[in-house]
Amino acid sequence: MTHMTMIEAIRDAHDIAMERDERVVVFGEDVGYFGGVFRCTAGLQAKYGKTRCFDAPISELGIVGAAVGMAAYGLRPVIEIQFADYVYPAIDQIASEAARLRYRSAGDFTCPLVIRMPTGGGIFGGQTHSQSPEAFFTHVSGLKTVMPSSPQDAKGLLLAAIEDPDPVIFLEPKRLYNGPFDGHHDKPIVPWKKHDLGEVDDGYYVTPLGKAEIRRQGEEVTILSYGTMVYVAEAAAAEAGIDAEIIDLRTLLPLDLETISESVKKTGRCLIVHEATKTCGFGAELMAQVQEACFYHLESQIIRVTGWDTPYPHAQEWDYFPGPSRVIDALHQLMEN
Amino acid sequence: MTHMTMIEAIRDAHDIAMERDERVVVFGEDVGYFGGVFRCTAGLQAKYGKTRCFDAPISELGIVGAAVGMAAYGLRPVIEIQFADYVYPAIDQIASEAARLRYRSAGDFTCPLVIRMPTGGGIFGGQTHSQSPEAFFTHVSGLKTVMPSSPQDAKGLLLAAIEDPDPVIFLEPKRLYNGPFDGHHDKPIVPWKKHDLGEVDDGYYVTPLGKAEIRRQGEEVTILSYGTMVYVAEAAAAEAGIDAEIIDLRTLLPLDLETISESVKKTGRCLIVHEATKTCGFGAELMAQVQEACFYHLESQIIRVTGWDTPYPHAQEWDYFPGPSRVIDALHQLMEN
Amino acid sequence: MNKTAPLSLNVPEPGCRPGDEPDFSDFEIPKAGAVGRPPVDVDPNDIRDMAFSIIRVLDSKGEAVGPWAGTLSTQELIEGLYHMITLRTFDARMLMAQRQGKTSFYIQHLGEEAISCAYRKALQKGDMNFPTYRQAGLLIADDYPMTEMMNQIYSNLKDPLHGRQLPIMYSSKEHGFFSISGNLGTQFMQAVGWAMASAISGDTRIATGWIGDGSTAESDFHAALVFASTYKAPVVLNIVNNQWAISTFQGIARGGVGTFAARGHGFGIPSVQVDGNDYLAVHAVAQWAAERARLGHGPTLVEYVTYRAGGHSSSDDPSAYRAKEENKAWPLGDPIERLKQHLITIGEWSDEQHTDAEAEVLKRVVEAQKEAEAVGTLGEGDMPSPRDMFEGVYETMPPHLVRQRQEAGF
Amino acid sequence: MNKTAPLSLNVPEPGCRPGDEPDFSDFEIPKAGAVGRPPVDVDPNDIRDMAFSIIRVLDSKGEAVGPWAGTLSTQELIEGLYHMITLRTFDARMLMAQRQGKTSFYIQHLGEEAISCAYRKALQKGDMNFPTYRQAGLLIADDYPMTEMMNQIYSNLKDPLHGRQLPIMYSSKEHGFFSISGNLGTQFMQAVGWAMASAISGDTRIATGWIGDGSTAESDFHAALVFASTYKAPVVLNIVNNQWAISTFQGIARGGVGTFAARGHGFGIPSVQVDGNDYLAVHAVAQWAAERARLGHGPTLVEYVTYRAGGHSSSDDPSAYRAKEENKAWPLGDPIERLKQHLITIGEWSDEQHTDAEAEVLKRVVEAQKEAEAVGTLGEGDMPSPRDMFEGVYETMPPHLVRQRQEAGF
Ligand SMILES: Cc1ncc(C[n+]2csc(CCOP(=O)(O)OP(=O)(O)O)c2C)c(N)n1
Ligand SMILES: Cc1ncc(C[n+]2csc(CCOP(=O)(O)OP(=O)(O)O)c2C)c(N)n1
Ligand SMILES: [Mg+2]
Ligand SMILES: [Mg+2]
Repeated sequence: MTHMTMIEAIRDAHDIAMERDERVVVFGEDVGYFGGVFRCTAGLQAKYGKTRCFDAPISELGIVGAAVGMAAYGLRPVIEIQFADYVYPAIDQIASEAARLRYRSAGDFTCPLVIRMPTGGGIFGGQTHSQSPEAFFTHVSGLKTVMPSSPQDAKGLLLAAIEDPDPVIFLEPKRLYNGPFDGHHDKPIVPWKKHDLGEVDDGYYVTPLGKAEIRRQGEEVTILSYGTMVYVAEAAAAEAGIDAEIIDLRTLLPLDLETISESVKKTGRCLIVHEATKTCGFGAELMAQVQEACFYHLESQIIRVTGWDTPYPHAQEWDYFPGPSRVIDALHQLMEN
Repeated sequence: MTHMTMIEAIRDAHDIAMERDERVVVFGEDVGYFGGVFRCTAGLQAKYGKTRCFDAPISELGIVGAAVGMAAYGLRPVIEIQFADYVYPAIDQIASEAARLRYRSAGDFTCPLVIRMPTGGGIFGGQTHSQSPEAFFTHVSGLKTVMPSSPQDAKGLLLAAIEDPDPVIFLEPKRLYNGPFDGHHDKPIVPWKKHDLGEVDDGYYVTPLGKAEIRRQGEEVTILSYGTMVYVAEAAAAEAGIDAEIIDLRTLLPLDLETISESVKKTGRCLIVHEATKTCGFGAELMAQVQEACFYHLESQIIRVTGWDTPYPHAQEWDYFPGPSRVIDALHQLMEN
Repeated sequence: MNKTAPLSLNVPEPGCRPGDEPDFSDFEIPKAGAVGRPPVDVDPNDIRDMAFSIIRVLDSKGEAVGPWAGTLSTQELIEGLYHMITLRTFDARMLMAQRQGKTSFYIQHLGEEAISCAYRKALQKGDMNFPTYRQAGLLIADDYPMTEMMNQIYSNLKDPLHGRQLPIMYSSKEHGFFSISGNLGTQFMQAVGWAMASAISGDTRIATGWIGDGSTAESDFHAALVFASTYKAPVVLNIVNNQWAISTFQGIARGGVGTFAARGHGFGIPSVQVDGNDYLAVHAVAQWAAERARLGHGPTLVEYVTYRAGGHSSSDDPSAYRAKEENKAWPLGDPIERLKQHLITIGEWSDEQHTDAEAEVLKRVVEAQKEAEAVGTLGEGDMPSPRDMFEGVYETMPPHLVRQRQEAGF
Repeated sequence: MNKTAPLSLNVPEPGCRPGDEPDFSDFEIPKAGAVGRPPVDVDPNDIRDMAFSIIRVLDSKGEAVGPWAGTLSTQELIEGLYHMITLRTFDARMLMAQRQGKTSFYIQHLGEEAISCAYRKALQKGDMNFPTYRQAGLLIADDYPMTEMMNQIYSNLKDPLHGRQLPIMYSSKEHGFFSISGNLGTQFMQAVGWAMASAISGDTRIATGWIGDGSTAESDFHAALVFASTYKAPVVLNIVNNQWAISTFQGIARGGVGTFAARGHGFGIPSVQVDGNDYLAVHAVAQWAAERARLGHGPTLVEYVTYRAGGHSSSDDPSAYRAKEENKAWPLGDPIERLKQHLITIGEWSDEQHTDAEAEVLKRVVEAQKEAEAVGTLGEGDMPSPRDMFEGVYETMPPHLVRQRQEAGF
């Protein structure tokens, strides 16, 4: 076990994957010599050479399109979109191409690739460095969508994603890169290096896709969350003094409905927390599935705490960000019903 | 009143808008001389000249990007994406630019434009001529999303969309272009010209955005639907002999929650029907909002009948398309609960 | 501040519309044999003119002339003629089948047969094409079974794509034919990615991207040129300029430059135009470009000048937007006629042999068709199972799809 | 089938990395005055070389020479010098304010001041720029109030953008400055759309698109060239090549062609390179290109050759990826120094005057800063209301946002 930041854990996963499998190639904007603006690929070019880790032109379309061709060839591209906010130019190559290649060719060609991207706000990044676009991906049949919340999971899930035979969207909650953030923006964070959850298994291991993790056992209410919001949920439940069962989804699609519905059936109450805008966010789908699976066990209506339906503002960051106080209010509301 | 197909009604709306307001310009792939592959813009170039209705290069990005610039200038572009399946190359210009221009410039620049696109399946178009991408748009703050189900609404909603000060996504259920389709693909359709609903008011009128229409009053269950699925729902309810209240949403965003919740509170039951894939489809949001607004009135869980979570297949079209028999089953299931 | 005259928008128009007299008189056609054949490691700056001229081998007398002649034996030319006749016959039968309701959709190659048929012969086994919907000659010329193609078109039980894809959206890795996408342009960039992968892997295989004149306006075209130029990818980038993009003439995509090939100049990519209706010229240029890629000289941009003699697809009636006679006025002629004429000119073919060949091909196509129809046509006979609709979205079916499949009752 | 050697991937590298000696010796710099000045209705084919040369006016002695000299009076040059000093001073103060935690983010122009400052002077009132984040000189040179810019940077109560946007993402319709997008490239295409709208409307106003060297790889760049070429839009398309895109040197975007300007050749668009550190050259070329647009001759593609002397943004430390000394080795010098030198050479300026000007400018910048800071800095003092966060998503707030605003308690 080694203490690592989430950045180091991601880098370690790349390193191990490149070492084990020479089909793994890594590219994207600034990922080569410099090692990425968040340094997640630092050192890889020096170690594996320029043809396995290199800078790409600023064309998200080109980066994903090249990766689709490479994956069809037989390589295992792992590519970085510099911020999730910049994935839109590549949506066609992702949704129409990567996601459907296996299906439309009846398996003649496949598309094992991983598209990594830093996601979410809380860093005063304004509307173009803060978005959480997961719902765009979870609506596309043929994609898997993953978001880790700890260095250990980041490494294990990334290794699993790289080995997956299908395209995986790998969303990295950038607010967690250096340490857990519980939404109390006025307090300093504990860096991963000094945090229990900063301990990462050495060497190769995988954290399987499609499996949620129960971060806290509880009886009164189930909180469904992922990424940064897991810590916000933990803090809020603790402060509210409510015995919440907190589930970190880890993989949004395929969703671990079993773990979710077992919990909701037990608690009878469900709160969903995410950072993305509300309307048609992933929380809507969670609400629908919980309702479909647990309707007769629900003692209260399900509540969503999410980002507001506005672009991500700059100055009003903490009014936008769904922090502990909104989660606490929702928990109280749920318990009163 | 004149009998019109939906195509003619859309063309008429263009004609009236161009006549009334010289800021209205129309362009897109094949929309100029030829008048569009579905002929929705036929005759406009001849009448208004090449600089107000013209062919565009095959670049959805360019078409929307040009329209954003034109709208910022002060024109009112109405553009066609040849099939909704081909909108993805333009998603960045839509979601990052058109949708956020007013907000990010604090009203210094605005973006009144209409993006029309034929949507939905049922025409053996395979995976690239059949998609229903509405949930991509309804997740984006700053867009309005509209889908008419009759010639009268198509004309009135399009005129309202063109006058709207903000960007509007105008989805045209292509299976309804020539007549209503209730999912009984083995029976011939009644063309609009011979159908009561084919009657369209002459001249200028608007059908306001944000207002649903109750297509059928009923007491037992509320069916929420839009586009082609309205007719499927009608047929299914009639065949099942269930007294359904059928709501045609017409505008998905802003959603007419008032009409919806009034109805669900009355019936206590709710069925949602759409053609798009299920996971993170617009039905999830409807389910969430109905649950949020009517939880204590629900006598049964809400059910979604949707397209499956696969790309739209060719040969298996009628197994994919959510036809009357699936809706009937769902209605029975709802009534049994 | 001087007041200037009001601005106005330039909207290019084709030379003729329905009712007009077709007129190609300002379409300059260089003499066959006139364009030089540079070495494969040529500096792109030295062959700038080649984007504005047209490489042609067959002259008006049917003679093969100039430095690009001679890449094929008589035997190979006769084989090529057979391929083109086969493609044309196949198209005619399938278009008819579509009209008869045996399938939903069809796209033919009328007038463009030389391009994909000759191109395929310049490739090696293992090379990969990223085609559009108008290069079925790549399969025909590689002896892909016609029955398989028809099974796909009919979406029957033996359709290799299990009924999932629109007719003619073939896929065959074995035959170096990447799964066709309905979304224009996307495959052009992927071809570059595949080629980069080959280079990364120290392989010797090359890729070919295909795109239509209209689709060069798409973003993928640009991305492909950027990546191909930067990484010197072993790829041939083919633009098939058949003058039309559905109802839109090529001038709308091309804008204020003479040719599509010229787009390569902004990227330092050697760029040439070739007579797409000249089987010999297409083959010679293809061989040159493929050799460039294989020897590590990087990408080549090739524009094939041709004419879409038929409708865009089975859903299209071109008489609504272009003069019917335009087809006949097209100055580069018909690729089959021209190769036939050449073979006759050099004394290796005759009208009788041609008639016999047509009959022989028709027989083979009809046989393949019977075989495919015995399995089924769209909605008739043996069809892929609806159950299959849920397969192959992922390698392993995730729980939500299993649930949906069960709900669907399969 | 010959077995060929294994392929390999070409990955371009910059001339120097940290630890290397900067070396620009293979960067050919044409003599000032050497490039001709064609008429504005020139045939693009006749000026192909201009994409591979560099238009320069100021020579090494500070003399203004050649056919592009003489577009500005001494008075205007002094004004221009003031603008550049102002921009540099503004940048230094705001970068410091960012370091002091008064705002979250800043982007400076160090070394690139001439481009936006001189360009603005070639435009007319009503023309519209579609800038990137590195053209604040367009505002400075148009006398947009610095306090307003700072209010935006500080996201305070008087921020014209209500705190919604990242610092420096200004917007001013009145000053012909389109709202900056954080998404690279998008505005390049929009500029063409705006220009088309002007032409459609029979207006006389023109648009200018701005893009960085790295961002030319984006799809919007291609779309902009396609549309500008086809519709002959009255637009100037400006590429600011400052050699770097964050840590990525320009060769990754440029690939195998010598210049970015050359990209225009594939579109029949007149394309020129200009010394971006030469205020006089920038102005002269801008005026020429703007005149072309205004007189209906359509688009021009201009590449400004310059060097990003500072970090990419306040979040960037360039010493991690390029040699620190590269900045000093940059052969085109510093734009302020060069204009100063010119004015001294022609006897219109002195070192003392320059020092005074710097002090005067600093005073004005500091005053503006005080005024802005009296309102507030990020998170301190008077801030935009959180309530405002819900406004302006649509013209009229729809019911769901009203509900959300109420839920938020504002
Ligand atoms: C992204 C996208 N936009 C639009 C279409 C609709 N479409 C299909 S074919 C076609 C014309 C293509 O013309 P061209 O590239 O010249 O190829 P050709 O059909 O002439 O071979 C269009 C617009 C599409 N399939 N994909
Ligand atoms: C679509 C998109 N992709 C990536 C980024 C991240 N990014 C911001 S600036 C930048 C480099 C831009 O370089 P260049 O175009 O040369 O402009 P410069 O910063 O040198 O002025 C990158 C990659 C972005 N903002 N938008
Ligand atoms: Mg074409
Ligand atoms: Mg740059």
